[in-house]
Amino acid sequence: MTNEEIKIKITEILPAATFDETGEWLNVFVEASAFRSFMEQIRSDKDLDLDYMFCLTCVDWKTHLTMVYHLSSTNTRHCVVVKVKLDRDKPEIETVCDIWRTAELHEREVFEMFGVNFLHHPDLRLLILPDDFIGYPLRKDFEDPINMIKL
Amino acid sequence: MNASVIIFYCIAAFILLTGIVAVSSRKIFRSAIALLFSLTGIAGLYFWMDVNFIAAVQIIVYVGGIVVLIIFSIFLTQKSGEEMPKPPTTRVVFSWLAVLAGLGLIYRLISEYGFNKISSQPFNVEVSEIGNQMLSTTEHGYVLPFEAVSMLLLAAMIGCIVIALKSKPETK
Amino acid sequence: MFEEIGTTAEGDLLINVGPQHPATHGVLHLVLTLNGEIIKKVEPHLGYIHRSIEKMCESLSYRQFIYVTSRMDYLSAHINNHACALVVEKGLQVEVPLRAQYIRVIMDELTRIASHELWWSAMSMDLGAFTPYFLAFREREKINEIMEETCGARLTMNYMVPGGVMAEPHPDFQKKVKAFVADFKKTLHEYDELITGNIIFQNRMKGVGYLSPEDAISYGCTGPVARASGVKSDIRKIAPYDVYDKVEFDEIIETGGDCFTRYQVRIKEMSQSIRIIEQLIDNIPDGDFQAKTKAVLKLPKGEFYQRVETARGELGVYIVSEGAAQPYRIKFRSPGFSNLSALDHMVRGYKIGDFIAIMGTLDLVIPDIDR
Amino acid sequence: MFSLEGLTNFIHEWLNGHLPATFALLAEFVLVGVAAIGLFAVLGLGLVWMERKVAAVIQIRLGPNRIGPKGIFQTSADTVKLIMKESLTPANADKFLFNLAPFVVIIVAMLILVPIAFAKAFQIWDINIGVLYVTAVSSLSVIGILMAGWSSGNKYSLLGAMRSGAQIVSYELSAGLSIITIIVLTGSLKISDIVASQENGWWIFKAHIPAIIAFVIFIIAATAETNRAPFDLAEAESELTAGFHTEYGGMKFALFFLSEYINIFIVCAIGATLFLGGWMPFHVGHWAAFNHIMDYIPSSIWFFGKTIFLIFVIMWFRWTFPRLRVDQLLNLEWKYLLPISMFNVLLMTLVAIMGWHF
Repeated sequence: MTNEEIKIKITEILPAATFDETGEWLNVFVEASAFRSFMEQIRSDKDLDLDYMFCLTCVDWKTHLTMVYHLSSTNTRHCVVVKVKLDRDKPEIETVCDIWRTAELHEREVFEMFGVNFLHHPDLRLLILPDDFIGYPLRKDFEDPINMIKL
Repeated sequence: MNASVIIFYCIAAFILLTGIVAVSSRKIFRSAIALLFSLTGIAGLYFWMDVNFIAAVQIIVYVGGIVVLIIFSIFLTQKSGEEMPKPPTTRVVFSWLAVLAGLGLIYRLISEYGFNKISSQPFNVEVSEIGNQMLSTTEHGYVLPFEAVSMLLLAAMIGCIVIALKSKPETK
Repeated sequence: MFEEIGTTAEGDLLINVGPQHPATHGVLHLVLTLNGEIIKKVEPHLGYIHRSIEKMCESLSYRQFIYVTSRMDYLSAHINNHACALVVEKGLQVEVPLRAQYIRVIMDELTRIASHELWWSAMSMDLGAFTPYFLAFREREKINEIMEETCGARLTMNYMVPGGVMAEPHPDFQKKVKAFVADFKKTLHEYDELITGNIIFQNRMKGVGYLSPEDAISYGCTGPVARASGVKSDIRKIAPYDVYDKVEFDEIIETGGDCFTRYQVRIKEMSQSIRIIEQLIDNIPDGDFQAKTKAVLKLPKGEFYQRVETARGELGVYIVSEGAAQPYRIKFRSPGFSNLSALDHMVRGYKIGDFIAIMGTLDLVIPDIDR
Repeated sequence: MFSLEGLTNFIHEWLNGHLPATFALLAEFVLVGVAAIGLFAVLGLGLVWMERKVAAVIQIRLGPNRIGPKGIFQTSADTVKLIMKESLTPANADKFLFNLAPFVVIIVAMLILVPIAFAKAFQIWDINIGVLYVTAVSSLSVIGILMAGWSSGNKYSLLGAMRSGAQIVSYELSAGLSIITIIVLTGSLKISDIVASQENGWWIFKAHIPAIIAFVIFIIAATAETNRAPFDLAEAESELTAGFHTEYGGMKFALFFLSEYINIFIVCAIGATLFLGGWMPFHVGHWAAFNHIMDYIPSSIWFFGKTIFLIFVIMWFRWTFPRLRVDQLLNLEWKYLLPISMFNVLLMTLVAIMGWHF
């Protein structure tokens, strides 16, 4: 599928979605409120067939957080990047780990590194950091005077 | 007192001591181990008496078989590491009474029996003799009890298999 | 963290495999819920060697950060570096000279063979066979020697730089690689004789740890794990980089989905790697080994993503650039992390011995998971 | 012909000539005890060194080669290291049983040594139930392992002990049955009788196929009973770290380690005695001259040669095969080895009754 076809398809599913085509793949911006049903629909859509999530991460833009989901189809090999802006003070988003199982560990990682709260995640605990750790290491304002390497 | 008697008293003391530990220990695993040593001591007594075959069978059946079975069932069912609760006082009193009654009874029997000295010839039975007796159909043959025990064991084995089969679908 | 020790409410045994355990090959901590010998659940506890490489990279320049990535999946250090070099080149739109591309691919494939050999030896040792360890290390040593001559290091090579490779390969490079290839073809046969055909080994592996194609995709499994379940996931075929589109090789796809299939996929991949090396080693073109780049690299504002196929699967490097000399945000999508997430699904209902076999065929490298 | 018979007789007579009977007996006890412990030490050191060298040859490396010529003192140095180590007892262990277990294991190993004929007329006690005694006492060694596993208070140890218990109890059956196949032929349990019955040929050659089947089963069962790879599930270090002896260190670990090697020696000695003629030289029916030449090799060399060959075979297994899974291990015993060996006993009985053996 070309980017144009994907755009048409996605606009059918969610008219409010906006696009950005500057990168390698098509970027889709979605509101957090519409996010969950949008993801369900693009997963189950026969033409889009985005069955493979190869990357899930978050970017801290200092004013807000952006969740980035890289999705791909194992049959037709087109890729779509879904981005969701989150409030930095109270980042909350629905989980997708029942749609793509790989998201479970990735979401836990994002949870502890960025403090994003994934609603309805079955087991949202610290995965990597020690249990008594305070702070979100991958946020831009995180400072650790002892362990951080600065050049 | 010669070496033989000293060895006898050593073995006897060992059996009694481990026996006491077996009934008095409050950790069930320790009891089982003490029971095991007690049974091994009895096998040692048989060796001392030169009835080697019985001694070996004692070890195979009781130590190798039954006690291992007991230990396994302890592993599988009991919380083997924890101390058991202290028994109630009435139970302690009555068990002491039972022990004393048993001691009195046995002491009476022994003193009445009055062991007569038998010849000091080494008591040596060929194993083949035992085998022949076991399967002989003559007046003093043991084939009937032997076969009856075999049937019992077979029934027990089949029972075990049936019990084991039942739990199979659960565990996948 | 250790309150799990003990038993669960249902009376199941909880045991900690790791952080120090012979079968995890590193500091991986897994909590197993056992009913007798049957595994009911596996829960990973990560982070024992987490160095936060992603955060570290945010303060390193585009030339520097590549060297940190050798320490992620240290068994395919070349391929990690390759991915980083490629993503920087993508951002700068640099054309890499053909000579460098050839050398890079040969190095990648040698690394893949070395990594698979280490996997083979370690997995055999997990299953209780000790001798394969030494057989595989004998061959791996030859690769390490080649690496050492050319890159100056044996494990964390740091040979790839944005725009090409760091230096000319050693004059003996071609000769040695060819000698190794000729040797290795015979040795691969020896491996099969020793382990693959062994009846105990086959009984341990066949039908164990089944992973269906749907699950493999859903759990994001890549590399040999996915390919053994019949999922096409080889990035070298899907999105060829450097000269992978010019060489002939097969993507090994098997449909068994069990441990033995995963084992076979890796063994066959080694011979495919040999095939790639054979096609390239005699035809390395003349020319520069490095494209001309500026002293200080600055990627334009934007997002760049590069996927490569490491020995363990798909490695993704995601860079968000604000136009500075350092990346604004960098994310490594490591194959081990996703493959690990399928572990719980795969081992349920199997025995401890099977768990070891499944762990072995997942081929986890802990720094790759923890980053 | 050189024989140890003269030596033992000389010591016996000298002691009885110079001391009263009780003290002579006591002195003999002490002598035998010291000899047995000495043999333990030598066997332990020698077999560990041998294992390392065998492993090295199989794995294309050199093995120990620094301490002494060909590294023969390496194991002694290791022993010194183990003795000097602090012996730890875990806090939540059952301290008494934890410390007792290694001694139980080693004492049991020592007890099995009793009826083994090391050379012609060189035996501690030619007990009339020789082989049965060995089977009986060897079943005690499982107790030591169960004790060690339970009292450590470690779940790996407990799992290892459970596995080991199930394994040893199961494999005792087929080991016993394969021993019985030879007893059927000899008609005696006495070790000296069994050896004497092989004067004109070893049973493995004389009794055709059933003896070979029994031998193979015996070797498999022996490997399993001594917890050796590919049946080393009790310690399976990639699964259970070190199984039942995870918590042991220093000399207590060394005792477990030693008893493993002593047990290997013992089962191989029994195997050599039953199937390969014990100390009996290699004789072929009517070749008088050949038999005469063979007689010139001392009987102790025959015995140790055969035993060490079997030990080598068991070591060869260890460094070649992957480990079985626990259910496969029990399947192998109960579904294959046990029925085969039961059938084999019947077959051997038939052979013995019909006189088909040589």
